[in-house]
Amino acid sequence: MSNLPSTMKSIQDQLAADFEYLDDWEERYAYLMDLGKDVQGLPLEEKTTDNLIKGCQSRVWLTTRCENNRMWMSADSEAFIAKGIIALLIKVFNGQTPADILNETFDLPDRIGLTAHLSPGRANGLAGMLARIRHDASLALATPNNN
Amino acid sequence: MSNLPSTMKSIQDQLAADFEYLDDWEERYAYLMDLGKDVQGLPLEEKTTDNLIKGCQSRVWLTTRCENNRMWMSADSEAFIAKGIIALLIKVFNGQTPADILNETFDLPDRIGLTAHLSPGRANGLAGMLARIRHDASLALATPNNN
Amino acid sequence: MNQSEPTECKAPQEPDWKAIRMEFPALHQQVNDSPLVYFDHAATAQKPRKVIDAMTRYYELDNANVHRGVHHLSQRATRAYEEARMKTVRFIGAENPSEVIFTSGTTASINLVAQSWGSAHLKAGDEVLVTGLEHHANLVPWQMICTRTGAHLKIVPVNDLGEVSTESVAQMLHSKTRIFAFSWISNALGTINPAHEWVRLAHEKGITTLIDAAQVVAHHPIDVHGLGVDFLCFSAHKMMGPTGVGVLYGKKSILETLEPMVGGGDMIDEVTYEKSTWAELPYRLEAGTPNIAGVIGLSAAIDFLESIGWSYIERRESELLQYALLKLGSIPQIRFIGQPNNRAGVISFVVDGVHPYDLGTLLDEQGIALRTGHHCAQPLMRHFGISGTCRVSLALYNTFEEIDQLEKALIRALRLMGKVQAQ
Amino acid sequence: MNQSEPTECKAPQEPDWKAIRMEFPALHQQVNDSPLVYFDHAATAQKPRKVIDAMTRYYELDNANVHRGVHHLSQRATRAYEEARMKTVRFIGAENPSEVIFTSGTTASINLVAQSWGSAHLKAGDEVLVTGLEHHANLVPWQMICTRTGAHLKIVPVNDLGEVSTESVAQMLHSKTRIFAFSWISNALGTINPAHEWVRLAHEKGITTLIDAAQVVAHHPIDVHGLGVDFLCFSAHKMMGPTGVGVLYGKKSILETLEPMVGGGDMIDEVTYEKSTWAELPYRLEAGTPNIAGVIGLSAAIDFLESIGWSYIERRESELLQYALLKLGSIPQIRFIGQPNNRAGVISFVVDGVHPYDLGTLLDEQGIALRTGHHCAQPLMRHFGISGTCRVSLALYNTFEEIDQLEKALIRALRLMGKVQAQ
Ligand SMILES: Cc1ncc(COP(=O)(O)O)c(C=O)c1O
Ligand SMILES: Cc1ncc(COP(=O)(O)O)c(C=O)c1O
Repeated sequence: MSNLPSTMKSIQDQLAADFEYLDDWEERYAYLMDLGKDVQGLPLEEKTTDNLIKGCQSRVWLTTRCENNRMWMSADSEAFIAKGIIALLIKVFNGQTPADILNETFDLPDRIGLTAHLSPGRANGLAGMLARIRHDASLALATPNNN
Repeated sequence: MSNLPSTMKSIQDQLAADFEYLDDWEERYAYLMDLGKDVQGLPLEEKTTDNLIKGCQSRVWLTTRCENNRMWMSADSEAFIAKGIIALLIKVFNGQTPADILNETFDLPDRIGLTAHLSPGRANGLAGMLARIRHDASLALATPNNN
Repeated sequence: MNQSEPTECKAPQEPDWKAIRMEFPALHQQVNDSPLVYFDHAATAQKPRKVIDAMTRYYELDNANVHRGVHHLSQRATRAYEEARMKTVRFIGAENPSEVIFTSGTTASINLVAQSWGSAHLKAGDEVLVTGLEHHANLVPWQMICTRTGAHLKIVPVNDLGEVSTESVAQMLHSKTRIFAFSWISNALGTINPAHEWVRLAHEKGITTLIDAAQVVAHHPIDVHGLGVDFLCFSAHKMMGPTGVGVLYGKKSILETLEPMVGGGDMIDEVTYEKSTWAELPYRLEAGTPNIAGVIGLSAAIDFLESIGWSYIERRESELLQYALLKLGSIPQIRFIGQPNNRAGVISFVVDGVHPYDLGTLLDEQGIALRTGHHCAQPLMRHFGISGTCRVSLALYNTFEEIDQLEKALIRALRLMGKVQAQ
Repeated sequence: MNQSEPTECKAPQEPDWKAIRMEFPALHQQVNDSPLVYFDHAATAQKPRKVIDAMTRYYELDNANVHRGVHHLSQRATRAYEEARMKTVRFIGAENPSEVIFTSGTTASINLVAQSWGSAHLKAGDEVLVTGLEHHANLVPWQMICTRTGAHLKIVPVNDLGEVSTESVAQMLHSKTRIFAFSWISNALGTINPAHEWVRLAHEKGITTLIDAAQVVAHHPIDVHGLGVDFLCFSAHKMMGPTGVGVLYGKKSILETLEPMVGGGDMIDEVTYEKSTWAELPYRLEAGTPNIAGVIGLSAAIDFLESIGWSYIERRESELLQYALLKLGSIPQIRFIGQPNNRAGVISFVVDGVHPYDLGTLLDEQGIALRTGHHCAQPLMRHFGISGTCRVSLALYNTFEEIDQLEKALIRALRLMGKVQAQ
C-alpha cells in the first residue's frame, strides 16, 4: 500500500523491539517518558476544550491535520506517561494516509506491557486519543480535497 | 397474679400440648382450621379500615374492648388459617388484664411449628395482630376508669 | 432405527436439564421434609453456581471502585464492569454502550424514564398509555409524573381472557398520547403481548414506547433493534442474576436528551459551585458507585443463558407450561385467572371459597413454593373481582415430576380444607 | 516485668491484625510481581470472607423475593432482610426500623433527601448550606434541587489546612438556611468535622441537618441518637460490605413527611387507576425488589466490624495514620494537601511538577494501589489550585511495613522521573 514512510505495522514492530531490550518496568517507563520529552506539544491557544480528549485523568489535547492525503498530529499532556504515549502514537500514525490509519490495529501498548492504559473506563485517555485520531481520519477521508 | 381465668402461660401450655398429640402437619392444620371455625367473626360494620390489621395477605379485622380491667377481643379473616390463629389469640388473651397481656410472651406459634407465621415482613398478620392487641392493652392501661 | 422410536430422538434432550438443574445449589434442599419445588420464578429466579462464583471471584480478587482509578484492581474492576455492559449491549441487540444504563432494577429503570423523559415531554392534557395488565412498577411511576405534569393516565382494557387486544391499543393511541408503556409479558397472568406490533403502531403515530421486559429476559431472546422500541427495562434477579441490578436500554438519540435525575460522582464532567456539566452517556445516568459485583453477576447470567440457548429454553418451558395447564386443568375446583392464547410460563388460579393464602401455606408445608396475592397488580385483580391468586411460574429447570407433585399437593390441601372428598 | 518493656504490653495486639488481615482474600495477591498494597479504602474497602460467604449462602439456600411470600424461602429471605434492618438500626443507634431505609448507596440516599425533602421544603430565596469539603454526591443533588426550586446553594469556606471552622458554620447558618448538609469526614483530605457541634448549632436555629457519613462507617462508631441529626447517609461498600447497597437514616417524624420519589411494588398500600396510597415506613421509600443479597452482606459487615470493636479499630488506624504522616512527611518533595488537626486515615499529597497520574501509575507498577485525581471534589481541588492529588487511605488491616513499602516506592518513582537524585 503506502511505501513511504514505513508501514505502521513495521513501526510498531520496531518500537516493540526497542522496548524488549529493556530489562524491567523502570527502564521501560524511563524510556517511554524520554520519548515523551521529545514531543513538541501544543501552543497555549490550541489547548482548547475542543481539542481536549475526554476521559483522561491527565488532560490531553490533540489536533490533527491532513495534507496531501497524509495525516499529521500534534498533542500535549500534563503528565509524563501520557506524553510518552503521545510520542508512540505520533511515531506510528504521523505521515500515514487516513485510509491506512483506519485499517490499522494499534496493539503496541499491549506488546510493551502498557495494557492497563488501553482499558475501558475513564482513568486514561489512550482510548480517547485513538478514537479522536480515527474520527479525524474518517473525516479527512470524506473530504474530497484531501484525497 | 391473676387467678381466674387461667394464666396465659398455662393456656399456651395446654394448647401446645393439644397440638403435640397430633401426628403431622396435616392434622395440626386441620385442628387449627377447626379452631378457626368456632371464631365468632365480626359484623360487616366492624370490618372497617381502622380495624384492618396492616400486613396481612389475607385481610384480618380485629377489635378489642376492656371491661373491669379485662380485655376482650373479636376478630375475623377471609382465610381459614388466619382464623385459626385468631382462635389461638382469643383463647390466650381474652379475659386477661392489660398489664398481664403486656407482660406475656406469646410463643405458642413457635411451639406448635407455626414459626413462619411470626416472621417479619408483610406476608401474614400475626405480628400485626399482636401489635394491635398490645397497643390496645397499653391504651386501656392508660385509661383510668378501666383499672 | 426408524422415526417411530422417539426415545432415540429425545435422548440428547434429557441429560440437558438434569445437568442444568445441578448447577443451581438452592434447588437441592428439603423444605418441611419435602424436596423443594420452586415455582416462584416470576418473583425471582434461582442462581446458577457460575453467577454466584463470578461475584465471589470479583470480591476475592478484583474488588475496587471503577473508573478513574489508575491501579490494577481498579482497572480490572473497570474492565469487567464495562465488558459486562458490552455483553448486555449484544445480549439485547442494542447498538452501542451508550444505550445501556445500569440501574438497581426494573423499578428504578422505569422511574428514571418516567421522571426524566416525563418532566421534559409531558404537559397538562397529554396522555400516557399503559395496559390493564401492568405491574405496579409500570403504573405508579406514571401516576406520579402525571400528577406532577397534569397529564392523564389512560389504560387499555383487559378482556376476560386476560388479554389486551391490538384493536384497543390502536384505538387508544392517538394524537394526545405521548408515550405507550407496556409489559411484554404479564407477571400476573403470563399473557404475552405482541410487542413488535404495538411498538410499530405507536411509532406510526410518533408516540414514544417503553417495554417492561422484566418477565421476558430469562425466557425469550430480546432484540431491541428489531423491536425498534425507545426504552426497555429489566432486572438481573429475574434472569438468574443477582439482586440490586437492572438495565435501562434507551435509544442513544433519546437518552442524550434526558436530564439526569440523580447527581453525584461519576456522572459529572465539570463541577463548580455555580454550575455543573454532565459526563457523556452512559455515565451521565449512573451517579455514584455502581453495583459493580452485581453487574458482574449479570454478565455471568447472560453467559449462562446463552450457553443453554434460547431454542432449548423456549421449547422446554413451553412443554412444561402445557403439561402444567393440563394437570391443573384436571382439578375441577381450580379456576384459571387469565386464559391468554399466547402465554409464557405463568399460571394464575383460584379455588372459589378458599383464600390463596391458605392454599399457599398448605402447599409450602409440602415443599412447594409458589406465590399468592395480588402480584403487584391490584387493579388487574380488581378487574377479575378477586383479591389475589395462586401463581405458578416456571423455569427451564423445573421438571414434569414437580408438576405432578404440585397436582398431588393441591389435592391434598383441598381435601384438608374440605374442598375434595377424602378418597 | 516493669512498664519499660513495651513488647509485653503490646503482645496481645499483634496477632489481632494478622488474623484479621487473613480474612480478606483480596489482600493476598501479587500485582505486577509485588504483593498488593491496598491504600484505596476511601474509594472502597476490601471484603472479609464472612461478608462474601453470607451472600453466597443466601444465594445457595435462601434466595427468594422478600415480603408477601408465604413460602419458606421467601420467609427466610424476608426474615434475613428485616433482621439486617434491625441490626443496622442498632449499629447506628437509631430507634426503630422505620428509620432505616435501604438504598443503592450514599449517592442515592442523599438524592432521595434532596429531591423528596427538598421539593417539600425549599422555595425561592431559601438557602441550602454545604461545606467546601463535599464529595460531588453531597453537592450536585443540592445544586439540582436548588435549580428547580430557586433556592440558593451556599458554601462554608475551607481554610488552607483543609478545615472548615465552626465560626464560619455558625455565621452561615441563619434565618434563610433550610438545611445544612455536610460530610462528617472528607474523603479527599481526611478532615474530621465536629459533627455533634454542627448539628447542635443548626438545630438551635431550627435548621434541618444531613450528615454524609460515607467515610465514617468503617472507622468510627455512629450514634444518630446522640448526634440528634435528622438524616444520615452511608454506603455498605466502604464498610467492607457489598456494592449496590446504602442506608438512609432519617428521624421517623421527618421520614413520615417525605413523599416517595420512586413508585412501584412493595411501596404501595392500595393502587387504583385513579390514585395510589403508600405503605408504611420503611417500605414506602423502598420501591421494587431490593438488593436482598446486598443487605445481607451489609449485615455481615456490621457483625464483622463489631466483632473487632471500635476501640481497636480507632487505635490501630490512628497509629497507622501517624506513621504514614511521618514517613511521607520525611520525603521533601511531597506536599500535603490539607493538614487538618483532626484527621481520619486519609492523606492527600502532590509532588510539584509531577502529575498525580504519573505517580499513581509508577506506584501501581510496584503493587501499590492508591487513588489519584480529584476524588469527586473538583471545587475543593480548585480551592487548592490543583487538578488532583495522590490519596492514601487506610484500613485497620494495613501494616506499618506497607507504609514503608509506599515510602520506598515513592522514592523510586520520583527518582525515575528525575525528581530525586539517584543514590
Ligand atoms: C464523602 C463521600 N460521600 C459520598 C460518596 C458517594 O458514595 P457512593 O459512591 O457509594 O454512593 C463517597 C464515596 O465516594 C464519599 O467518600
Ligand atoms: C412485569 C414486571 N415489571 C416490573 C417488575 C419490577 O421488577 P423489580 O422489582 O426487579 O424492580 C416486575 C417484578 O416483580 C415484573 O414482574
